[in-house]
Amino acid sequence: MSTVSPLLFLILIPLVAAVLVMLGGKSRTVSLFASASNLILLLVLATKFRPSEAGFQFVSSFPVVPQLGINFILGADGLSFVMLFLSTAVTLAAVAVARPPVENDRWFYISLLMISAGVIGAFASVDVFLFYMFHELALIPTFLLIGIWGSGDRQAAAWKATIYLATGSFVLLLGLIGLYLLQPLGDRSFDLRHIIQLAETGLIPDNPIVYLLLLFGFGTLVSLFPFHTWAPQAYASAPAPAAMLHAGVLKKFGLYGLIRICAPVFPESIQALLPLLLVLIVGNILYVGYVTIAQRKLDTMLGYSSVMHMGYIFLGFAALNVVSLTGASLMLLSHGLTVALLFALCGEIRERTGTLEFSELGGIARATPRLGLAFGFAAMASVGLPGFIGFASELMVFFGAFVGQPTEMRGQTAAAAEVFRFNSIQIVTICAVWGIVISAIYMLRAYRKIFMGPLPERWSRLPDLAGLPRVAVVLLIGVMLFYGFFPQLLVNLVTPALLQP
Amino acid sequence: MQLALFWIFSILMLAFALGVVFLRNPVSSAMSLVMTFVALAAVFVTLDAFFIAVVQVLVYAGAVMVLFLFIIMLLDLRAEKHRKVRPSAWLGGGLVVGGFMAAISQVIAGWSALHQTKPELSDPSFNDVAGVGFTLFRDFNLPFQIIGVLLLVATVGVVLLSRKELK
Amino acid sequence: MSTQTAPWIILFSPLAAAVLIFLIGRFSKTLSAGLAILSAATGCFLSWWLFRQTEVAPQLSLEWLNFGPELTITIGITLDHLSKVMLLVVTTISTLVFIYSTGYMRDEEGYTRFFAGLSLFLFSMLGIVLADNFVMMFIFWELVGVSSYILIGHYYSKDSAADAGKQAFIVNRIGDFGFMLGILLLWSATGTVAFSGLLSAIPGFEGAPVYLTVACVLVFMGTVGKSAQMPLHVWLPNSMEGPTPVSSLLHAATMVAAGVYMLARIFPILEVVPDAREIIAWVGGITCFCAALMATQQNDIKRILAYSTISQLGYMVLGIGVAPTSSEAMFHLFTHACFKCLLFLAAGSVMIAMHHETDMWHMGGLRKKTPVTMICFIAGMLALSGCPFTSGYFSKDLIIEWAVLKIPFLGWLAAAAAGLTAFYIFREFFVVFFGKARSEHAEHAHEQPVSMLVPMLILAVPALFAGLPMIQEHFFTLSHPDAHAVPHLLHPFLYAMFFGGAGLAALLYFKAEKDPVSIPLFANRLYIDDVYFWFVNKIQGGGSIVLSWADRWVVDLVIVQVPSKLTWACGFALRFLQIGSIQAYAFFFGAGVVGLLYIMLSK
Amino acid sequence: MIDPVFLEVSVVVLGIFLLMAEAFGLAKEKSTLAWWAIGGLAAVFIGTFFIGPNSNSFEVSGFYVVDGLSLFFKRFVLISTILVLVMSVDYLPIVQRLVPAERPGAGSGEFFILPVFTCAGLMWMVSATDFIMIFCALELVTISFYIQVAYLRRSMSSLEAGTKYLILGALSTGFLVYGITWFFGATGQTNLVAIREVLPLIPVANHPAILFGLALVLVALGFKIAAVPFQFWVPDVYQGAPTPVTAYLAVASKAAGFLVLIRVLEPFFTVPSFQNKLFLALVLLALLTLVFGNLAAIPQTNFKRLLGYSSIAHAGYLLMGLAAIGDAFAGGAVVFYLSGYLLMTFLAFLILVPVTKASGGDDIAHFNGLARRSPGLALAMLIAAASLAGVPFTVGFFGKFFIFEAAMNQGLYLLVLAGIVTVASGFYYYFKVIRAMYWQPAPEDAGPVAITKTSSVAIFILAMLILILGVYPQLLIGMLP
Amino acid sequence: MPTLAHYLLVSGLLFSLGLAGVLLRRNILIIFMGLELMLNAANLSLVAFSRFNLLPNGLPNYNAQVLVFFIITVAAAEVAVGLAIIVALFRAKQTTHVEDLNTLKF
Repeated sequence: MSTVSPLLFLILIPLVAAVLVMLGGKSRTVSLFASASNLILLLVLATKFRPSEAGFQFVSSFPVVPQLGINFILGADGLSFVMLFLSTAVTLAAVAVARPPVENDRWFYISLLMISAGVIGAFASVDVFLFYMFHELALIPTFLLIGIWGSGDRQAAAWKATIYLATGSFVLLLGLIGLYLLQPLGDRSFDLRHIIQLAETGLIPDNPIVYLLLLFGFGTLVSLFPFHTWAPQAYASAPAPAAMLHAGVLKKFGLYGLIRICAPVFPESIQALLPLLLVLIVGNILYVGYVTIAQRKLDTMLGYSSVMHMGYIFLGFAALNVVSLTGASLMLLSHGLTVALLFALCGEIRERTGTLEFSELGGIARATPRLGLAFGFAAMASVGLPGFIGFASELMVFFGAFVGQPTEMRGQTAAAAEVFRFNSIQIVTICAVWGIVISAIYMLRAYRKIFMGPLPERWSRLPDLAGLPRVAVVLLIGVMLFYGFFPQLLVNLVTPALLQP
Repeated sequence: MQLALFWIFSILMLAFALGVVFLRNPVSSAMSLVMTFVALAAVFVTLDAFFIAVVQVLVYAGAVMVLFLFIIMLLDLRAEKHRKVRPSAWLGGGLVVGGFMAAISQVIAGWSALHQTKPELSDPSFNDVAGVGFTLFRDFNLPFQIIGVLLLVATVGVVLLSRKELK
Repeated sequence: MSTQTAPWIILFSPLAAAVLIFLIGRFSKTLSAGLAILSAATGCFLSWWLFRQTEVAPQLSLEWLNFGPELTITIGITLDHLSKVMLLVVTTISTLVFIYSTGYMRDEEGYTRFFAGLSLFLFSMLGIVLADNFVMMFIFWELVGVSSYILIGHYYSKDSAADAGKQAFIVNRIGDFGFMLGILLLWSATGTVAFSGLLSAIPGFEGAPVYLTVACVLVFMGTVGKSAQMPLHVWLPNSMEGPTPVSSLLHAATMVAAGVYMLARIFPILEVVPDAREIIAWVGGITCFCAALMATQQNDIKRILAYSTISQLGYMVLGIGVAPTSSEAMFHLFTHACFKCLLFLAAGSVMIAMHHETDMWHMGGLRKKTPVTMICFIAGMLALSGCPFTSGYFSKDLIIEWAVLKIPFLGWLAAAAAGLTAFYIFREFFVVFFGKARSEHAEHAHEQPVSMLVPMLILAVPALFAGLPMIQEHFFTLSHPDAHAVPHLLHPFLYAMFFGGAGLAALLYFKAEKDPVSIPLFANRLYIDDVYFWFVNKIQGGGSIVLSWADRWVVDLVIVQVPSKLTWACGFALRFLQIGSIQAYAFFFGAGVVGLLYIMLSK
Repeated sequence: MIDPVFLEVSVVVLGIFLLMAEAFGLAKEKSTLAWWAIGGLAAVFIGTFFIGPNSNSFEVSGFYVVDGLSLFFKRFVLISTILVLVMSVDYLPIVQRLVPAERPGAGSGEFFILPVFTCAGLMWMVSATDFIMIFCALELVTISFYIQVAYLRRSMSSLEAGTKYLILGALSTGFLVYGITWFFGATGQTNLVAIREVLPLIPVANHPAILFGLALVLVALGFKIAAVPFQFWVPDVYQGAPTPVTAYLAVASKAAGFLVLIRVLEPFFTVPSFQNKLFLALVLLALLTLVFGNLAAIPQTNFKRLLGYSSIAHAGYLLMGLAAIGDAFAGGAVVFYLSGYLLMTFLAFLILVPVTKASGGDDIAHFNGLARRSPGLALAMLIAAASLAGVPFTVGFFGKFFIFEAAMNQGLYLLVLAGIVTVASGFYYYFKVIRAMYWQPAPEDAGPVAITKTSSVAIFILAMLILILGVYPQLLIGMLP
Repeated sequence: MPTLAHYLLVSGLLFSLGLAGVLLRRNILIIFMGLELMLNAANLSLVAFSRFNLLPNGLPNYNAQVLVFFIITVAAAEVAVGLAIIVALFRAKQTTHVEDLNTLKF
């Protein structure tokens, strides 16, 4: 336990890079080098990881506030590895895609690196408190990124998102304190392993209020309906790399937390408050889905669509069985990659045309075939086309959710078959399946409006996707396809973490 | 006898205090204040606190009041012109003061131990200057030093603050 | 070569071809076409070889997802008679169409993209055919959808093509919605998605008929979408925006038949739920008749064929609903694949001759300019219209016979549709090939290259003769209804219908200059498209705009704006306490003192 | 080993020495006085680490206590004073401009000397355990602050602030004295140690009188720590006073006030009949302070005034910790919060001074484009604002966390709930500064902000401390008494 | 004989009058006088308490009287400083009215 976890370097590399940039290093080179070496380091670690063994590996612990059981514990199990992979991959892609701004590019890259360090730290933390702290590291960089280098109504969006997220995470903090105080006096800790162990032995009372605090705290961060209004605006205004990192990785924090903390500790509360959650999920999927259809700009549409897709993950969480939780976990990855890709391409389009209004665009696939192809891949991945990881995870969520929570799993569906009455979670699953139609509608419409149709003269000389951004895009598509073909690789990694954290 | 003296001086004191608060001319207020202090010194005497009574007259009526009057003269303050009386201020002030008085009376009224008369001193001839002095210099040495520093600071401050602006 | 590896080669060689074309196709047109044809031909050859094998080794399956007994999804192969026949149909026709395409597409843009798309399609279609479980079928089902999307939208710079592709995908998705739910229902009842597992589990479920009926009807929704049954048929005519080989292969011969194939695949389950089958039969029957009605008033040569396809698919679905086995529907699928593919190829040939003119009223008199094409068209036409002793005659009549026996109304409706079929196809024939040339292009039309004619001529053979009993028995084991049970009037009626329809068409359209008949109801496709258009634009579009507005002005207002503005306003108001006046401060101070005293002193 | 009493004595001697030096013109440059003062205070600070264990040889045991807490706060006060002096050096040009002087530099030397006396007063205050001692030390501090606030006599706002502070301060003194009187009347004691002993023995009939006295003392200390509704002087005085004095008021005076409050209230928390009332009063005060401080700060546009409101807001959090004093960790939480508050507030003020000098005002708008003018300064301000708002990895976050942990443990759900609104507001108004620095363009032809070396060193150290303690708070917790 | 309650009542009245002076008057000097009255009221109570609650040795508690002594001293210092500020203010603004001091607000 006393040895230093190699995961620490994952966090330190971006931080050190940020400091180097601050001290005058070449910002783009340093950032690229740091994020690439981070990804490589992670892959090396992955080869050392033993998926067959349950529990966290590469653990190191260092007391921060021992009186309150706060420790700097790093460690990773399969699920965290998946998330770390997502973080490092998307970071690399984001840095590769980023166009250095004319002014102050130093701070731009520092902000990106800080967000990266934050998310990596969050996913590598075994201590819940640290997990929370690392997430917040992204708050100010996001504020700066959107506010300085954003587009459109960027200042309002940055304000709203920042205050919203800060408030949400404060509620979350109260929830975590609540979780801490629920533990028996004298044996309190923020160590996730400790918490789950206590929960398993029944020493943590299943308190619905704390669960609600956590749900709404995490939920706000994940844009759970109706606390979602910050997201579309922020993502629409954010510069592409920021949107990639935020929508792709940072936002997953909340659901990761729910799966990690709430699922094992508050099963009864989740069960008891299921109707509430289900209503919100329907709001996320159907309501936000239809709102997405009405959007007339690519960036807001993508923002809303990323809100909508969160509904599936929540559904996977709500069903609380291994299949659905695995599906939800995989969807964290798949949605992260997809949305990062989409925002990257969205940024590329904005870079070229200066507009994202559907009414002004059209037919640009003829001028930029590679961009068109890449967006086609991204759109298809987003609508859950088989072959992409998104499909596999959606499928798992649907299957998992349809049988409902484990307690009622087999026996009750058989009984349901006799009398044929859907239970609530099944009805919501049906809504969710309808969501795949909705997402097809808006995604294809966007593709149709932007890339298909006759090419106006003024867009006829757009440059095609090239250079580093192209490499990044290919990388993301490749990863999505690879895991789409072999999802079991991820399932093998994730399921042990869900079964026995 | 004592009761009579008490009432006489108390009422005098309160009356002059009223004058301080309600007289329009600052000089009159200041004069009333002197009288209040003197009356208070007399009340102190009824409490056998001779030393304090003397200090009261010397410091307050002597020094402080001179200062006040001096400043009033220096600034050449006149009686307040008939500025409009603000009913809201009077109402608010009245309410606060009334509330405060109500609170005090409630405490006093509910505290039976207060209705005893003055206990006899074991040694009526005890020199209270000595009492105060001993206490001050033996027990309260440290606060006394602090008060010394305080006066030093005040002196420096007054010097600083009353420096004349050179035009 | 073993029966174990052959299916995998068949399945994955098109994918390999697609990937290769995608990666290196841009270097050479010939290379891309060659790769595609090679993969299809390999599949074709192996399919025939497999068909000849009587002994089939147990098939391998790859684990795709594994959660233990709860849920295991594999990528595996079903190799039974059904899939073997379907393999034959798919690979053979694909090979022919691929060859045809080299000619058809020779001057078109996106040549390599086209062949990559075709190969991807072939891969997906073969996946459906070979799938051994529902999820795998769904996976390829979706992939077929996306390849169809890519191919319909081949001319993506054209608005109509772009819209058609989008519509096809979305309508298919609606069908898939039901399909997915059906799969979920079946799985949650039985715990398996494998066809074999389902078949063994279903008999134990006879106690829950409603549940199973709902599940089957939901699964059938997949068919409704993919096989363009009413009311989700609207995409198929629009999909004619794609290049003609695509229409021929995907939207006539194979892909749209996937729905029927899927029903055939789960036929043993359907047998347990008669209610579901009845619903299926009704949907098929109505589709078959209505689509035929719509076809009678179309002017686009490909659209007529498209409605015809819908109508014929209706027959197949009806067949699933009424026939005692799935073979009857599959038989019609088989014959239809041949003749409809042929008809489309011929139409494509005409179009090339006409420089992509598709309005048949701009054609005319082509019999002299494109004689081979006309011969092929005639072969297909006869088979489609059910001319006695052609393939269509055998397969269609069989379904109608069963329908009349099971659900007489639908049977007679289908029989009437047969008459309409004869009418509309002869109408097209006469207008295109007879009369005077009605446009510049028609006068200068010319015959097509060999690469296009040969596949057509090859297809003409099965189109005419595949139905003959001595041939059909190699492929199908058909069950014929008891001859006495069938109403005696039926066969004469059917002959009458054929000759009546054909005769009426000859009467009206032989040498007609313009359409002498005008029935707006049919010409406007029973206004179903308009209803959809209205629904999508007004109801869904309007609704979503209202929701979007609500999101901005209600949800955001309630959750964000009001609290934040309220907080701000409170702050703004509170700071006015800080009024700057000492006396006010002293007053507040005093009030605070009194308040605190009140708290402290109250009992 | 040093007798603790000598700590204050040496500070006073230092002050007198400086007065003499000023009077006899020993220091050519006025800032030399500041360096001497800083040096002397630093020496005293070092001296605090050599306090003998039982060195109450002086006859002061009843008034004066040297425990861990008071020692910690003596250091706290010394550091604050040193920082104030560092800031004052930077501020000197403004002082010299705004103080009437017959010859150049006259009248500005005392600007460095008065804080030394204030420091002595504060050091006495944190050791005081007798009401009389508290009164004397408090008055020393208050009177020296009257002078310092009104120091800039050419500036109307400084005078106005001085007058407001004078009147309201004297008013609170009046209440304090009257409160002490009633305490004395009801218990016969002025000594807190003695009061703690006799409190359980006092007849119930005396309780209203004690509560009356307690309430008035609470009022007077509430005035010092800026608790609503006794906070009204704060924004005005903060805005009008010279910036170093504002910082001094905001940190040291408040911290000492809190410590005295803790000492005064401590005996009453042990007696149930007082505890409930006191608890109610504290919760209400905390609630009002939290809500008022945070909400009223939202529309502010002047940074100094904003810091005034922020000081009220932080008092709210601290009161919340005080209300949760039953929690084992709450006392530590309050002290930790205060220490963090020292770091971040001084950091903000240290940056404010050069920015004010460079841009000619202390509105938030004067920070516009600071990130482009002086990125380092802007980063430091960013850290300060983040810490004040309570963003993780800063000391401010841990402070808030400890307070809320204690509050939730004690079931103060009302306050916790209010905390959601107030924390959100906090983010809003602190981020306004970040916005100005990073989003807004700098005014035309604005160069880098000039800053003295010492200030920049102090800024660097404070920013680093904020971050280090934000990562590893144990460093400070280990030092807590 | 007057009881302790008498003294305290008078002291309370004096305090309230001082408070009223602070709250009601607008001349800073008069306000200051009101503050002095409040301090004096405290002194009166202190002396009364010290006289009525004798120590076990039968003498008044001189601690209280020492406090009175301190209060008087502090008050004097406060008055000195306060009046200096007021003079400075008057010189700058030619007013001693609180209403004229309202540039710092909101």
